[in-house]
Amino acid sequence: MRHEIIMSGFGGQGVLLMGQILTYAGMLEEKHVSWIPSYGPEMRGGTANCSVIITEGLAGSPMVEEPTAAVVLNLPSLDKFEAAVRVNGVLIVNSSLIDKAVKRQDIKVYHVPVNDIAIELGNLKMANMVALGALIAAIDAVEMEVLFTAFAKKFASKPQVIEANKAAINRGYDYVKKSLN
Amino acid sequence: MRHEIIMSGFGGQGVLLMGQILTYAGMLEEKHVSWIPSYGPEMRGGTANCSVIITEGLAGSPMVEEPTAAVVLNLPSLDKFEAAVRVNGVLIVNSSLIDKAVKRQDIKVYHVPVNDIAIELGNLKMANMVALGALIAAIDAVEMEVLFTAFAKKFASKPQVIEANKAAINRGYDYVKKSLN
Amino acid sequence: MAEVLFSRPKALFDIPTHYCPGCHHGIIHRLVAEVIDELGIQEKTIGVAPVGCAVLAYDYFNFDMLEAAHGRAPAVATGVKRVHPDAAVFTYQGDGDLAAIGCAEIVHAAARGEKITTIFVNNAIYGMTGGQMAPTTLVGQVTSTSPYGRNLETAGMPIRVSEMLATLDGPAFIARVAVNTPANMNKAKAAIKKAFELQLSGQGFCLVEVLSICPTNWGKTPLEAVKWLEENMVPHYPLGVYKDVQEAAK
Amino acid sequence: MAEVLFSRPKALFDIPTHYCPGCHHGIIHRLVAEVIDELGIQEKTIGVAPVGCAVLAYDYFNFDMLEAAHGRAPAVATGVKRVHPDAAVFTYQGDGDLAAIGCAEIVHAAARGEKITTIFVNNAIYGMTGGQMAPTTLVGQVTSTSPYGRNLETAGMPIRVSEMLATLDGPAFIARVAVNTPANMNKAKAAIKKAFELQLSGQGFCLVEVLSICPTNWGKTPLEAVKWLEENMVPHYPLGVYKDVQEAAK
Amino acid sequence: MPKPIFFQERCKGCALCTGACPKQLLVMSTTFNGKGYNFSTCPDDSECVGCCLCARACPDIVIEIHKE
Amino acid sequence: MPKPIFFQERCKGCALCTGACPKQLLVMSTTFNGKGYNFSTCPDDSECVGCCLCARACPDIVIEIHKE
Amino acid sequence: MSEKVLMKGNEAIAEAAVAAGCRHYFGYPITPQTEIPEYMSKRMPQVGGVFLQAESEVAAINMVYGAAGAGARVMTSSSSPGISLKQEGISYTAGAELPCLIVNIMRGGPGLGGIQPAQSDYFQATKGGGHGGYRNIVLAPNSVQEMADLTMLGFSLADQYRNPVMLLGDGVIGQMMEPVEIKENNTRAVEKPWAAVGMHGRAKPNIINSLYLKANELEDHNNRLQKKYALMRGNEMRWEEIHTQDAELILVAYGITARIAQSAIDIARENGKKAGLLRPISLWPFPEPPFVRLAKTATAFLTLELSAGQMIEDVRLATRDAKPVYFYGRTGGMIMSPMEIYQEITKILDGKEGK
Amino acid sequence: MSEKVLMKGNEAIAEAAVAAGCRHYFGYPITPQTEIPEYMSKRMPQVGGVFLQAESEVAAINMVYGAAGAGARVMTSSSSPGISLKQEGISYTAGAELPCLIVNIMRGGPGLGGIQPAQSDYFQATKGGGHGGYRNIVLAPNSVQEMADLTMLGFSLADQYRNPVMLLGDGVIGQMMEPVEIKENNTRAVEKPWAAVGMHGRAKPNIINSLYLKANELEDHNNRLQKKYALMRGNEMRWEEIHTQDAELILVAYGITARIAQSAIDIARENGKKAGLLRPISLWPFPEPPFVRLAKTATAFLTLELSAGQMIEDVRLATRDAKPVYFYGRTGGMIMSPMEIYQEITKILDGKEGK
Ligand SMILES: Cc1ncc(C[n+]2csc(CCOP(=O)(O)OP(=O)(O)O)c2C)c(N)n1
Ligand SMILES: Cc1ncc(C[n+]2csc(CCOP(=O)(O)OP(=O)(O)O)c2C)c(N)n1
Ligand code: SF4
Ligand code: SF4
Ligand code: SF4
Ligand code: SF4
Ligand code: SF4
Ligand code: SF4
Ligand SMILES: [Mg+2]
Ligand SMILES: [Mg+2]
Repeated sequence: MRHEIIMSGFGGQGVLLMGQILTYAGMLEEKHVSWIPSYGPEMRGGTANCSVIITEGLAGSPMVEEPTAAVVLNLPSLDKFEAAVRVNGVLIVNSSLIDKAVKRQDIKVYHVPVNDIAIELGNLKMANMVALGALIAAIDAVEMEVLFTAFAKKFASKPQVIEANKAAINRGYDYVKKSLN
Repeated sequence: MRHEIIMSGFGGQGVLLMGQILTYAGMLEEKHVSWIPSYGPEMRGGTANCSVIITEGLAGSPMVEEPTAAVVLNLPSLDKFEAAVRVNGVLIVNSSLIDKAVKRQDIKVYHVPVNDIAIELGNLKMANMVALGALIAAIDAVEMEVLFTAFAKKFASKPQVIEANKAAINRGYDYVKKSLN
Repeated sequence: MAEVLFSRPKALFDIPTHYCPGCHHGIIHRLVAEVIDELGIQEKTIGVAPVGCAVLAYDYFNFDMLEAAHGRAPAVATGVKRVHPDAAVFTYQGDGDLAAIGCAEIVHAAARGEKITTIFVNNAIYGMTGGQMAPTTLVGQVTSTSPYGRNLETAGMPIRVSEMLATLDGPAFIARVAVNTPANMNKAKAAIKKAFELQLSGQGFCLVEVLSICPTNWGKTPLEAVKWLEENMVPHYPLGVYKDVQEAAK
Repeated sequence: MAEVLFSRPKALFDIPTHYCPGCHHGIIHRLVAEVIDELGIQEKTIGVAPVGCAVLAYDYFNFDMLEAAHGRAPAVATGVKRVHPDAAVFTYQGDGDLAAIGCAEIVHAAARGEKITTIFVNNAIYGMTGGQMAPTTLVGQVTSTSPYGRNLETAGMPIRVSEMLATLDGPAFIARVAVNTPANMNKAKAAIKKAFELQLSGQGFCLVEVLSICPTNWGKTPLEAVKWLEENMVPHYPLGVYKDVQEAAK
Repeated sequence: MPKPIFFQERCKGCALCTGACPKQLLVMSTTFNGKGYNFSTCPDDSECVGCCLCARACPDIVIEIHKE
Repeated sequence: MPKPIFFQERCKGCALCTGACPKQLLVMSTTFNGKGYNFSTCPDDSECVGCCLCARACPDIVIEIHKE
Repeated sequence: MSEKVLMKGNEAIAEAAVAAGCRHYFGYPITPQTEIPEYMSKRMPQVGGVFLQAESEVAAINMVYGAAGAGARVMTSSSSPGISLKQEGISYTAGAELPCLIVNIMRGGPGLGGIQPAQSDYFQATKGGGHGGYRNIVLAPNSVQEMADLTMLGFSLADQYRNPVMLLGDGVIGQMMEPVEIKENNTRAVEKPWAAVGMHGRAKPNIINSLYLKANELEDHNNRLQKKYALMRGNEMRWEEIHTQDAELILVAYGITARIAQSAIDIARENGKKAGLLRPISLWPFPEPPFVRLAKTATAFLTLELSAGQMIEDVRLATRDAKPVYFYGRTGGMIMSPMEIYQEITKILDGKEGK
Repeated sequence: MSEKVLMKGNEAIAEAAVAAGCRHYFGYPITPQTEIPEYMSKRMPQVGGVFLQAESEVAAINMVYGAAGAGARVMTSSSSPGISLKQEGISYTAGAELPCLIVNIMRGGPGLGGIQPAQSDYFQATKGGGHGGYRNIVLAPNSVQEMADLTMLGFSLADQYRNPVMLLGDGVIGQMMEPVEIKENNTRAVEKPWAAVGMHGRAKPNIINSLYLKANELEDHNNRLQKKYALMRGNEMRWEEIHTQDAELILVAYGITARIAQSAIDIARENGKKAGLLRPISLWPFPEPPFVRLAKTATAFLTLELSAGQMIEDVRLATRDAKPVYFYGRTGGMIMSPMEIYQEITKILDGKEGK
């Protein structure tokens, strides 16, 4: 399966990092991966997003136009990417900040209150990891264990943050898995 | 006849002006004319020279490689251009400054003490005009009257210098014509 | 009916800006616009925008503008002013734009006594490109290209532009101001006003350096940033008038 | 055997220069070479030639040199010095080269406190290209691009480079000298020596501005030119030391 | 009575105005505006003296000061 | 006795040296050197004090000062 | 002003610009074009215009940008290294669609090179030495008269298309004197309602700009530019042909090289060799039609340049490589003589030269 | 350092440069390449190298000139407008034959343009945006791995030929992250006896210079340069071919466009359409041999660029116009999708498109 994922949110919500960790995990699984951010002044105060590709086949173009999955952490992101998601694709919606209804019927939508979960876990900054866990639950792009390894490698210099974030990833994962039942 | 003339001397000897006046005269006679200077740092303290073309035919290239006539006002100029003059061509040598013998046998050489003549006329600066007169005597490229007109036009703003220079041109002309007898 | 004690100046369009929360660029824009309103010169003002965070200034100001190449606003403004000697021509430039790449252009516009006004926004950093070191970055200040803090040995001391330009004969007015307090804002506005007035009366080149915050790239909240400006920038960049031909004439 | 009281310094090749009769470039070359001889640093000197009449300096100096693009000698020298921190690196630049096109490069080399020495030959004109106006041309001075005399209104006042750069923190030594009299020549040489010494002891950027004549483009004999320099240039460009960290430290 | 009028959707939540009010009347909201920012509010404008300092401190011209 | 030694072919005839000699010993030639310049000469060097000022004034290092 | 006068090519440019109503000149001295700023420094004050010696070529082109954006007819001039410095500014001027005249009187390179004539900036001028894929009209005079005439034409085309126009000369034509008639101003007067002149009652500000942060808007802008360039290609190809009709060998040369080639063709014809000259006058747009036509009748082409070979690529593209295209070039300020060219002609026509 | 890491293309360039022994970086920030100076500002102090943020791109390239002339392995990087500003300096560096690496991570233009990816500086890079007719080797990576590998290669080639090498990337490859292995330094160590390092006992000074005032000497210098360029043409052409052997249509693309083209070819092959990819890796020297060969077997070429069409000229020249060469391009930061390309392929192979 070729995963083409877009992650999008406010500048400070950590979507770029979230994408990088997923990409890192894909690399550890020896898949072909790429990550590319949107860049430029629109980042300033506006939205930030990145595209991640994880595939066993040809690397090809790193650009994602019709994502197989999208994570939208705020309203402008939903507005921007809802229509783009591929038929039968996945959309993770941050229901803590977005109360607008999703119109698409031909995709799988998961409403996850990632901010609330993160605050519950004691740190709003981990909302992105909650969302990442939720995404993995929905698309199984990488193994959870590998994801943790990726996170740990990325934060090798800050081991103290690892456990909490692992918990956040797990909480997001569980939230979606539960809703799948 | 296509006249291809080189005039050469020290920076301050006025060879560029001399060439311009000849070119101007050619223009007044409705011939095709061009004038082109050597330029660059070698002018500084070194030699200056210019190439003049006067022709009834095609203007063509303004560059002169094998002059039909050359005027050399100092020794480096003689060294530089003696060999270039076309067979049967004309060489005017400023004998006031050059006592080296000319080696070429296949060209017409006129030794004219242009500095001395100019000093005699009261102004060393007119040496170039003496040389110009000498050249015209040797090659008949333009009418003397037209040459005077050209000079007068060029110095329209300084009418007081015209007569003296006319005299200088005439002296150079006569000097060569006399030697032709 | 309600009397309006404070509202947007005419010379600024009523649209949101792209500036980060708290960024002083917005305040400085407003002060310029207020001065243009008060002088009644909107119709004959021609602005030159820089490359920097204020690159879109032409979207906000309601008068004719040109977008200059990075650092070249003074040259562009010179071209404009020589065509329209009666226009009020000004450049709006950041510290990277003016003091780094555009150093020659500002020095020479000042030296020529070019009759233009320059609003020089010194925020000690390259805002637009994401927080690199500027010629005005303070020693020890961490930026994305001085990750260990600006190093005196390898990068030298920050340039004091106003002091440097004040040694030239061309400038009519040079002042350094800040917009961190109401009192300073008043002084800033007065300086900007003078910098336009002296241009229009043909006295020469006028520059107002405005110390400004970049909360985003300083990694601070706007209120923290204002404090940092007061405690760190003002000591190195003393506020004041560095040149004033009018005062000198008195 | 004859004792030789005065002869050519080792650091200068024994060949004729292309400079015009009387041009001070020749004297300034010699002073630089004498200083290099006296400091015994010929082997570790790397010079940077400008674009200007001194463009061929590398033909005359007997040590390694680079020919820089017009105005960029300070940037080139910076590149060299950062590779060879122990070398004696200097630029030799004219007023067009340094004060016009190379304005940003000299200001920033100075501001960075780049450990190089700059010999700045101010002859108030573009010599090499045949006598155009320089940033240092005096008001009223006739040149081939100021045929009616430099116009204060349109071209501004000449820039005093030493004064301007002295406002920066990076320079260790800045002096303006002339070579018009034996006494001034001594001072000039002393300044050049100091400008090398302070570079070598790592104090920072050092610049010596040498007022110089251009008889050819000034349209004067060398002796007239020297007089013109004394009567016209020196008053606008006062000789003296503008910065000296050593003195300041005392 | 003078009072501040907020163009709430323009507010970027920088809080510069709160620091500027001599009467300390301004408070940041805990909810977000459409842009996602906490916005400035004046829960009780009865003590407003119409000094306009809040408005002048605002980089985004969010505040107008009106006087009835 | 000190005396100036001229490298005559290098002289450009600028006359700066003539102005520099405190004893006014130097005189420009009326003839030309190979480059076409009048060159500097010291017709009588007996009064030369070996101050080297002429040599230092010369942009072209035409003059050496020797002392027997 | 319609009498012939003897002028340097550089002076002819300057005087023609004055005649064309150009009242703003910004430049920086550099050999071999310094006569242009020098002339302008004399003339502009006489006609109430502005001569400004900028602190650098970079400043000069940006002053041009400002003055053009403010609605003036404006020019700058330089030579090779100085033109390199202007590349960013030229790209901005093209991007903001500002009319102006940029003169390059080429000298030898690369680097500081020398100051003698060359034609080695052809690529830079015609392909865009600056970034971003813009186009300038490039005109190549081959006489002092054309220096004047193409200057006037240049101002007209610049205004007509709102585009920079480059006059690409060489040191020879810049420095040489020939009789020239400075014609009366024959340029069109063009309204510039887009210029930044102050609003003066206009409802909306005029903005001079080349920034389009949104990719789709920048693409739209580029598409508009490309449409304009297609229009120029359709309308503004210019060339001259001499003895091409029966020619076996077509010499291709511009500027001074074309003059020399003409002399060489004279020699060739005298010797019974059928050579002709196709002289591109507009180097961009490159005049393709005559190449297409002559590729049918001629047996070969010989491109002559004072460079190591640049225009030859356009010759090959224009002829679609239908016939062999030979090359002869000199560099560094060396100039070929008619005889040298004649020898090349002989080699080719006598079949001694492989392609 | 031989484990794979996830890096941005820009970072891979920087880290590969460090691995290659580059200890001098001079640059100026500009999107989308600012990660390079930022990375260098962190790394250089760690390895005892020099990171210097210059006052401008002009200063940066001249610092490179100085450091290269002084014998260092040195680099600079910028993006389109900044590279335009470096043109004079690049010409000097080429003229003085100084080895250095110049990185251009292209963005949309002309003028200020935008900051999104583009490939519209192809002409500037390959034909010489500067004056005087020099040549740089131009390498075009299409992955983060190649960003690293071609950086190392670039330093080797620069030293080997004493010539500037340009790494020409685009915003996508600069900004994207992929796994990359920074190889151990595989560059050759080259003696630089010509460098200006101080004489230290050497008998004659070393002079770094591009000035030759005498035309014949400048021509000699140019002839030497041209000989060197011919050598590079002979030795340094690089390209990659994918599915070209049986291909009817040859897609020609470099950099990110080649990646997208590869995806399009996958789609085409799935749909039974025989498309292949010829990817030039060295843009100069342009790899002519495969074009000559494939012009015999394929029926047409399709050039794909993020520009209005620049490399297409080299494709036509390399194929000698033997087969139709089609073009598809996007500009201004817009990026074509594999589907868009596939549609072009279809149009051509189904014969719906005139050339
Ligand atoms: C020639 C060129 N070089 C570099 C850039 C990239 N650039 C854009 S803005 C900027 C610096 C902006 O900093 P500053 O002038 O201080 O303005 P601020 O954003 O801080 O207001 C730079 C380097 C560019 N656009 N053009
Ligand atoms: C980029 C560039 N612009 C212009 C020139 C032409 N040029 C050569 S020297 C010079 C000025 C020299 O004047 P200055 O620096 O004062 O030195 P001087 O000759 O007076 O000693 C100029 C403008 C050039 N070579 N390169
Ligand atoms: S980056 Fe800094 S200067 Fe730019 S808008 Fe944001 S706060 Fe203001
Ligand atoms: S032109 Fe002037 S500066 Fe140049 S060598 Fe001659 S006198 Fe000296
Ligand atoms: S106007 Fe003055 S008192 Fe009223 S809210 Fe604003 S700052 Fe406070
Ligand atoms: S200053 Fe303006 S933008 Fe900032 S919080 Fe107050 S009202 Fe909002
Ligand atoms: S050494 Fe002194 S005294 Fe002797 S000639 Fe020279 S200047 Fe005169
Ligand atoms: S100073 Fe030197 S060059 Fe000048 S006249 Fe005297 S000896 Fe000759
Ligand atoms: Mg800034
Ligand atoms: Mg000078």
